[in-house]
Parts: sequence; structure tokens; C-alpha cells
Amino acid sequence: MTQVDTETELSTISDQGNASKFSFGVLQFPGSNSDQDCVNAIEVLGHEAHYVWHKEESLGHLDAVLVPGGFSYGDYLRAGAIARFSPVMRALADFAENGGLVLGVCNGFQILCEAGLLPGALILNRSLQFRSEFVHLSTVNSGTPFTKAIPADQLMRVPIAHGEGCYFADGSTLNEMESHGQILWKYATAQGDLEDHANPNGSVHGIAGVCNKAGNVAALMPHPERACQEAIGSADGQWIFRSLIEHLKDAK
Amino acid sequence: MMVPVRFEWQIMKVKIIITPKKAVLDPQGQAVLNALEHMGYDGVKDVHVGRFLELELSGDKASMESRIEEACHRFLSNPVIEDYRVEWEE
Amino acid sequence: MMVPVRFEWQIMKVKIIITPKKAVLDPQGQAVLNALEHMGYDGVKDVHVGRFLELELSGDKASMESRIEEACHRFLSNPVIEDYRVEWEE
Amino acid sequence: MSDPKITPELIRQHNLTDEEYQLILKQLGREPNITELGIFSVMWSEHCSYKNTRSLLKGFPTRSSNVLVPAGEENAGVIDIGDGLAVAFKIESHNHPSAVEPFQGATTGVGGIIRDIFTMGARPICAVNSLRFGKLDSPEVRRLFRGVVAGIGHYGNCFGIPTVAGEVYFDESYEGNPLVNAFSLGVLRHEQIARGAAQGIGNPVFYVGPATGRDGLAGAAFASQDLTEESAEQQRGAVQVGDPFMEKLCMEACLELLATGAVAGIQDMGAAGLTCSTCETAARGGTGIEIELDKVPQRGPGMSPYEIMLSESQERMLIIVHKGREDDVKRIFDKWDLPWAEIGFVTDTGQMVVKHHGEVVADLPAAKLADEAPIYHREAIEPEYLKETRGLDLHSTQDTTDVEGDLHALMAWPTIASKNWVYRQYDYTVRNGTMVHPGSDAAVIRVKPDSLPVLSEDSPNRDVIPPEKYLAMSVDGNGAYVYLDPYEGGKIAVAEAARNLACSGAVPLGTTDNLNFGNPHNPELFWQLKEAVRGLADACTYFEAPVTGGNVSLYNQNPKGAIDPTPTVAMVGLIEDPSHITTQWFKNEGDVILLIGESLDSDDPYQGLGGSAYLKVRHGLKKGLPPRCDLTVEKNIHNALRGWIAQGAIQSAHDCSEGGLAVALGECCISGESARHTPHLIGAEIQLKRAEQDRLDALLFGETQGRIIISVPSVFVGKITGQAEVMDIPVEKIGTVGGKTLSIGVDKHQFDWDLSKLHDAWFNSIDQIMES
Ligand SMILES: Nc1ncnc2c1ncn2[C@@H]1O[C@H](COP(=O)(O)OP(=O)(O)O)[C@@H](O)[C@H]1O
Ligand SMILES: [Mg+2]
Repeated sequence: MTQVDTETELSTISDQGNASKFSFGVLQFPGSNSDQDCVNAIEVLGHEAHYVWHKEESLGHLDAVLVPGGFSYGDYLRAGAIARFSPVMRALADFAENGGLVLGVCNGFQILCEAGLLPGALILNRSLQFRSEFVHLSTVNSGTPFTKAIPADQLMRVPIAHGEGCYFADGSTLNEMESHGQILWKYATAQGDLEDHANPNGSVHGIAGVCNKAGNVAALMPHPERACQEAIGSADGQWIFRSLIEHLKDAK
Repeated sequence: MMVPVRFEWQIMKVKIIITPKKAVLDPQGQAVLNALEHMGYDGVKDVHVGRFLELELSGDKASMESRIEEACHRFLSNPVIEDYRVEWEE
Repeated sequence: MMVPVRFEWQIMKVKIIITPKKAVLDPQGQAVLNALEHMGYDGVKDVHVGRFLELELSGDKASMESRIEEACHRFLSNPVIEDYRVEWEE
Repeated sequence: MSDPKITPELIRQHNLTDEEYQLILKQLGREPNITELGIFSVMWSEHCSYKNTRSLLKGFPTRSSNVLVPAGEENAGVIDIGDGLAVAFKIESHNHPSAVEPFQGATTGVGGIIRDIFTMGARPICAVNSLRFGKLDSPEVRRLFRGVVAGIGHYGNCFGIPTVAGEVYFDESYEGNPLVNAFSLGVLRHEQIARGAAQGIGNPVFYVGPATGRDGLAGAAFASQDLTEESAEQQRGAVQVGDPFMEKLCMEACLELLATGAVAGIQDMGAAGLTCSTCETAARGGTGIEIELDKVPQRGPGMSPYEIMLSESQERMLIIVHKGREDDVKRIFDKWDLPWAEIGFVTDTGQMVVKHHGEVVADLPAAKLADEAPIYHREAIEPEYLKETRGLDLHSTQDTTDVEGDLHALMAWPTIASKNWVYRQYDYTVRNGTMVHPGSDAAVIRVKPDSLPVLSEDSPNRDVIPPEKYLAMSVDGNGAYVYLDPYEGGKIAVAEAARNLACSGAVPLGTTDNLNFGNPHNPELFWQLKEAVRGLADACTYFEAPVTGGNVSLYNQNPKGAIDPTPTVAMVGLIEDPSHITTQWFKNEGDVILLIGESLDSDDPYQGLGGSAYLKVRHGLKKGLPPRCDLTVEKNIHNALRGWIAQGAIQSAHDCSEGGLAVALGECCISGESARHTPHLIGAEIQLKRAEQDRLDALLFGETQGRIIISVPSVFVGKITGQAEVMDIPVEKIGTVGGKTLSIGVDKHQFDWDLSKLHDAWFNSIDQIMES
């Protein structure tokens, strides 16, 4: 496990000035509650973030979209089930269809699965309880826009906070996902081992985050946006956002 | 302002039962089973826990039937993890 | 050696439907109703969301019946805010 | 529908005494009707009127140069934290509803306190909880505990507010009558303080939030009765269900609306719902109010005026709007898809007038209802039981012969054991503000610009970016101490909260307290209350932490008797600089461990063992006198500690509370945690001195007050001991950090604990009880 000083590298990013600022959209559904944390994370990294209200029918010009955590529509019926019918979700589907980068976190993961933009589904934690704690994430595929800046062997210590985060997909879907490199992150021990006791919710194969086949839509249950400053416990979540930023830069 | 209803629609009730697919983990069912065993209810062999919805509808039954089917498939259940069954009642 | 069972236990299924009491707020039902309305399912007048349990039992039906009633009351439902109904099936 | 006749029976059912009814007749000059009787009954319940406690509460210090809105004036007090920013915070109980339905009782408790905070115009940024249950070996207690924790978690998690601290005690006295006290804190700019007054004659009155149902009918009156099995059964129809999703929307909409300047007054509908909110706003405004119940959104058909007025349906607000600004309400509440209704207007009559189908169903003097409830000065008699508990002779219990076993037993005792089973169900990271998570002496939250409520377009402060602020908070209250000596116990509750803040680097700003006591008609129980309040008041005065608000919950008893008298004290403090934030666990091998404070109080005949966890766990006794709390010494120590923290000399600071020195040392070694299944274990080598008359158990497990364990890089030791001597503060070097064990030497004895075993006993104890 390598320790890289994220704080110093962060300053190099912010030092680049306004010229290279990217614009992130953060969707806001009724009941979203980590929307502000997403904006905070993007601003910490020196880029711009804008809220996009769920009733909007277009996204405007954005470089990437974040679908935040929370309890959209109270998580009634199923987490994400109601939100995915919001007007903004049609615009999001078009954005994704055209190759736009979309990252979902927690409730955002649930919404993207419900919307069919990601495979699988999230069910009740095997403990049947809400779980709020820090976990370690191991990156399985580092060749994606969401993982490219994460150094090899870098574990990320990030918090989880969810009641329905047990990832499920059937066997054939999983095989297909594996062959396309769609599994991005798994829960790991502090030593980086993929052991069952590191898995906080019972997710199949310890999966914490996945992406679509095209590789431009991804989501994870843990909250990297709540781990972008040492002051609040960890800055490891930056690696994911820095990957996005790097990718946007490369694409320019 | 509410416009008074002109002619009598049928008032129907429909029950929708949504259960986890067999291949999907049912931690709730397992927990209930364990708890029942623990409490000495030893004849219980298996438990599944799902969701139950009761809808009150007004309208024409035939067209409602297909719409409810559609709602179940699109929205009320998640076909990746759940099966559903619809029971009509007058 | 196992002694063969003398008389047949019945294998039964019982369904238990647990719904919020009428007087108690059902925010979930309300949310689903609103969502259905938004999605254009306008014939839906009311929605209640509850839980569904399916138990597989083996044993003697008469004694099982009273035990299941008891389990429903004590444990499976929350009588303070929920009603339940038991449906037997063979 | 004809109204029932007002009979003595009906009056009694409304918990009104004959004298109270006579007073109503006098105030009205006529007989009330049933709706009016219901309104009086809730407004004059203890919950709303504090009729039994108001005279005692006068003893609390409520002012300081920082207090912007003092206790009692509004829904919550407000305190200045500098740079134009302020905090609003309060604690409130939901004990009886939680006994009836633990999950919903707890959720609605959290929902209620959050509403109190955003009603002040503040954005709630964290929640804290203080809980008491019976002993966990009872399945019923486990059911209540499980339900309450899940409910608190659910509300905060869904609402999106971090639940950052709390405390849980288990004791048989709370069996059947759990205590569920919920605290919330919000932040705002001075200019954003909102008032709950119905101002401006002719201004329209809006109802916002979900429809009114028959929920929690007479809940406020219910909270003011003894809880018998019968009443619990009867009240079951009254369960309210919390909807955090709705409240989240309601808060966002209210804060947005407040920023438009359209609001003349705002008040939540908590206990006694529409009744309390209408007559209190009118009383505060010195105005009257008239509402038409037909316009109130209703969940079911056929609700009577009585039911509508007394319903406690949750997540509702009453908003008085400047005439002509109605459209702002409609626009914003429509944006959030929230129901709203214009239900009445402000009048100049001083009367609260309620109409139903155009007919007047209540016409009452608002100010009298709200402010002129009868006040009682109850009789107080020192309880008999104290003779027995004070009769404890320490010599009748043998000194320990199994120190290692003692510590294991104490660390695994649910009251002392880690509460991770609880707070792992609480989202404590949402909003990116939590700097010290649950698990250290006090939680620390940062207030950043985006923590604040939206600012109005025309505010002169629009371009001012406020600096970050750092707040610490802790909630404390040891019922056993209060039971054994209410005055001293009250003082200790405050001193411990202040000490926890000091350990985290904070200076106290203010206090909010919840008085959980038994039936005030019982003179012995009233004596407990009176003495405890005196202790709380003295200590709050001493620590310059004025009481900004709180809550009284009386009638906490089960069929076996009253609970241990339990004031819970939540204190909020300010940390000047983020580098001062300090946590309780040891950090570095080689750091020197110092004990601040006298290791044993030689004037205490019980050597710190009276009312201690040790006596309880190892000898089954709740006896003796609790340790004495010397406020002067205590405050001196806190000041000194903060000074050393500011000098950068301190790596960790942890106070000694339940379980004494040995438990505190154990916690310093094992309570650090970096992630799931990743504890941070670090050993310590300790050598203690003992005077001849000191008992070994007292030295290790006695709960002598005013003690703090700090770890310090060796270069700072001389400086600290030197300064301590000047300040007349006892500081003793007791060991060094490092190694794989906790080892404590006393004289020639040597005791060793394997850290992973100690951690397992402490960390997993509650989990094992709850999940097996
Ligand atoms: N109900 C709870 N909710 C959240 N945190 C809790 C709860 N109970 C205990 N904690 C946390 O566990 C830690 C230890 O609590 P406690 O033993 O009461 O500490 P102390 O003795 O220092 O007051 C604290 O950080 C506290 O905030
Ligand atoms: Mg402490």
C-alpha cells in the first residue's frame, strides 16, 4: 500500500487557475442529501459544480454529472425507484448515451441501477441495518475514466452510509461485467485483502462500485465526496474525482 | 376547483405482491426464520419476505389491467431482483 | 436407523399480509400514489404499502394456526401501527 | 354532531384538576366547550406550560454576553459564535412515545427537535442523542433499544443530518420507561434569526406540510402522566409516524421562504399541534389569531374541531406572512411539491378564534392560555431511601483481588462498552462537517459557509464569506449519581460535559438540558428535581455556560417506581483553531502519560467508589455518596488543559468518568479506529503510587472527579509540570505510551491486559448481546 500525499498534489491542481476549470453538474432530487458534499468535493479540487434541479429537462453545458447520495423521495418503495422517473433523468440518459461522464454515489448508484444505466440492483444490507463506517476500497480496474489517476495498490479509505447497499447481479450478468472490466471497486481489508469481513453489506463478490459497458457511467456505494479533505477524516476520495478530471483533460 | 364526477366509474381494488426472486438473497426472510426458530416456533421451514401494495382504482377495468401490469413491470417492482403477482378484487 | 414417520405431517404455506393501520400515516403509500399520478396513471385513487410474508410450515395444522396467529401478533407485525391478515393455503 | 357535556369525569380525563377547571371558568367567564377544554388541557399540561417546574427553572443562568435569544423566548435559544454567525440548539425528550412504539417514538422525537431548530431560521447541521434503557438481558429492553436506535438513525440519515454524539446507559430503573432525549444544533447569521410571533394585524396565516390526521391525539397530555401498562395500552391509537423525507423538504422550503423576507412569524407544530402554534404565536405577538378549520388539509373525512386542533401529525409548520407576499409561499412550496393552505389571519383582539364550517368553535384569550397557566410550588421532602444509601460502609466490601477481571468486566459492561453498535447505524459523515466522529469525548463539527441557510438577495452580507468555525458538543448525565445525591449529581453532569469539551479543545458556549424525573406530586421525587436543578444551575453559572433552553419530562415511572432522576446535559463549545482539536486515544509510542487532577479525593469517605460502575458491576450496589465535584478545581483544570492544547503540547486528552482511571486508560489504548475492523491499538506502561489508606479498587476504578489523562511528547513534559505547579494543578507522570499491552503497576503488583482481548470485550459487547 503506497501513501501518496494528496494534499500536496491537490495544490498543483488548484494552482492551474481558471483556464482548466471543468463544470460538474450535481443532480438534486427531493431528499438528496449528499448533493452539497459533491459540490464541496469538486470545489475542494478547484473546479466548478452546479446544482441541477430534478424538474429540469435539460442539463445545459456540463463536463460531467454527479448523481448524489441521500434518500430521494424518502427511498419509498425502493431506493431510487421514484427518482429515476424525474424529468432530469431523460436528459441524463441522453448525456450518457452521448458519452458524457456520469458518476453516481450511494443513492445515486441506486438511481442509476433503477434507471437501467447500470447493471444490477442494490438490496437491503445483509445485517438488515444501516451501516455508517469507514471502509477500504481496492480498485479492480484502473483503466477507466473513474480510476485512471488512482495509483496502483492505492487503497482508498472512505465512509459508507447506507441501508440498501448490497449489490446484486445474476451470474451471467456478473460474468459479462467481469469480461468487460465493469467492476471497478471492491471492499477490502486495511491490508488490501478481499475478505468477507471487509464487506459491510453482503454485496456479491464484495463489489462496491461498477460501470457500464461503455465505461462512461459509474457508481459506487461508498462516499468519495465525503473523503476529500484530511480535516474530515480522509482525502482518499480525491483519487476518483482526480481521475475524472484527468480524463476530461485528456479528452480536450 | 374540483369538477364533479359525471358518471360512475367502477371502484376496484388490486393487490400486488412483490417477492424477491429465488436467486436473490433474502436476508429479511432468513432473519425472520432464525428469529422464529429462536423463539421456539419449530414447525417453520422457510420464510420469504416481500412487499404488498394495495391500490384503489377507478376507471374501466380492461384498460386498467394493462396499465397496472405495465406499472408493476416498470415501476412497482424491479425485475432484476423481484417477481410480482397481481390479484384483482371487486 | 431412522424410524419412518408414522403419520403424514402436512406441509403448508401461509401468507401473511401486514399493512399500516388506517389511522396511521402511510408516507410510503402517499409517495407511491404521487409518483403514479406524476407518471400519468390517473385512475389510481389510493395506495397502501405493506409487507408480505410467506411461510412454509410442517406440522399439524390446527396447532400451527394458533401459533402463527400468536407469532403475527407478538413478533411478525407491530400491532401498535399495523394490522395483519393470515391466509392459509395447502 | 353535538358536543358532549362537560362533566367532572371529562375534566379528569383531560388531566385538569378541579382548581384548574375553576381557573378556566374564571378566565373565560363561562363554561368551555369540548374543543376549548381540549385546548386548555394541552396548553396547561406540564409539557407545554411547565406548571410544576417553572419556578425551579428560574434558577438557571440564562444570559451571557453571547446569548442573542435567551431561554424561553422562542423555540430554541441562540448564541453568538463571532463573525456575525450564531448557533441555535436544544434538547427534547420523547420518552413516553418511545415506550409505546420505540421506532416511531424516536423518529418523531428527532423530527420535533430538528423543527425547533429550523423554526429559528437556522440550518440544522447535526444531531445528538442521550438514551437510557433497562438492562439488556431482557428481550423487551432489547426490542426497545433496537427500535429507538433504528428510529433515531432513520430520521437523521434520511433527513441528511449527521448524528455525531450521544450516550447510552443501561439500568434497571429505566425498565419500561426508556429515556429518549434528542438534541439538534443549527447555524445561522445574526440577521437570519426568525421569530415565532404573529405580527401584523391582517397578515395571512399559512399552514404548510402534510395533512392533519388523528395522530398523537392528546400527546402532550399523555407525556404528562405516569406511564402505567394501562395507559400505554390505551394510548396506542395515538402513535405518530415520522416522515423525515417530508421534513427535509419542509425545512428547505422554509429556509428558502425565510430568505425572501416574506415571513412575519414562523412556528412549528409540535406537541399540541395547531393549538400550541396558534396561541403561542399570538401571545408572543401580543395579537390575536383567527383560523378556519375547513381550510386545514385533512387526511381523513369527518375530523372534529377537537381532533384537528389537538392532532400531533408531524412535519407541519405555521407561517405568518406579510400581507401581499402570499405568492412567495405558494411559489416555493409548489417548487418543493409541498401542501400549503391559507387558514386564517392575525387579529388585534388578543383572542384565538377557531371556526369550523363558519361557526366559532373556540374563542379563547391567547396570552392567558399560553402564559398564565397555573404555577405550582410543590412540596419537597428529602427521600427516605437516602438514609439507607448513605449508610454504605466501604469496609463491608472487600478490596479487589482480581484487578484484571474487574477491568474486563467493566469494559464489557454495556454502559461503559463501546457504543459502535449504536452509532454505526447513524450517518455521521453527511454534510462534510464532522471532524471528530462518535467515539471520542466530544464530537467536533466545522461550520463552513455552505452550512448556513440561504441568504436573502438584498442582504448587505451577500458577499461576505464567513470564516470556518469549529464546534464541540457532548451530552452527559449519570442518573445513579443524581439518585444518590441530586445536587452533587446535577453539578457532575454539567462538569463532565464541560470536561469533555475541554478534552476536545473547546470553551463552553452554552448548555441545554433535559430534566427526566418522576411524578412531581410525590414530594420525595420533587425534592430530587429541585436539588438537581440547583446543582445544574450552580455548575452552569460556574462554567459560564448559560442554559439556552431545554425540556422537562416528568412522570417517568414504571409500575415498580420512578426512574433514577436523570438530568441530561448537552453542552456546546467553540474551538478557536482547528489545530486545537484533540481526541481521546493515544497516538505515538514514547509519548509521556500524565494524569491531571488528584488521583484520589482524600476527603471522600467512599474514595470515589460511591455510585460507581465498579460497585454496581462487581458488588451489585448502587450506594454511597457520589464523588464530590469541586467546581473551582474543575474549571482550573479545564483552563489549563485548553492552554496546553493551544500550545500544541497535547497528543490526546481523555477524562476519567464511569469506571475510573483504569477504564479511561483502557479506552486511551483501544478507542482509536481508522475503519471497519481496523482498530488502532496502542499499549501503555503505567506505574501508580498509592497512599497507605487508599484501596486498590478505589485507585483503579474509583470515579473521583476532575481527572484527565493526557499524552504528551516528552519534550513538553517539563513545561507542563512547571506550569501546573504555578497554577496549583496536580499533574503526575504515570507512564508512557507504547507496547502491545496495557500494563499497570501499583506498588509491587503488576497487572497486564492483552489489547486485542480488551478491545474485543469493549468493542463487541453490545453487538454480541444484540445480534446473537
Ligand atoms: N447514542 C449515541 N449516539 C452517538 N454516539 C454515541 C452514543 N452513545 C455514545 N456515543 C459516543 O461514544 C463515545 C463514548 O461515549 P461515553 O461513554 O458517553 O463518553 P464519555 O464518558 O466521555 O461521556 C462518545 O464519543 C459518544 O458520543
Ligand atoms: Mg469523556
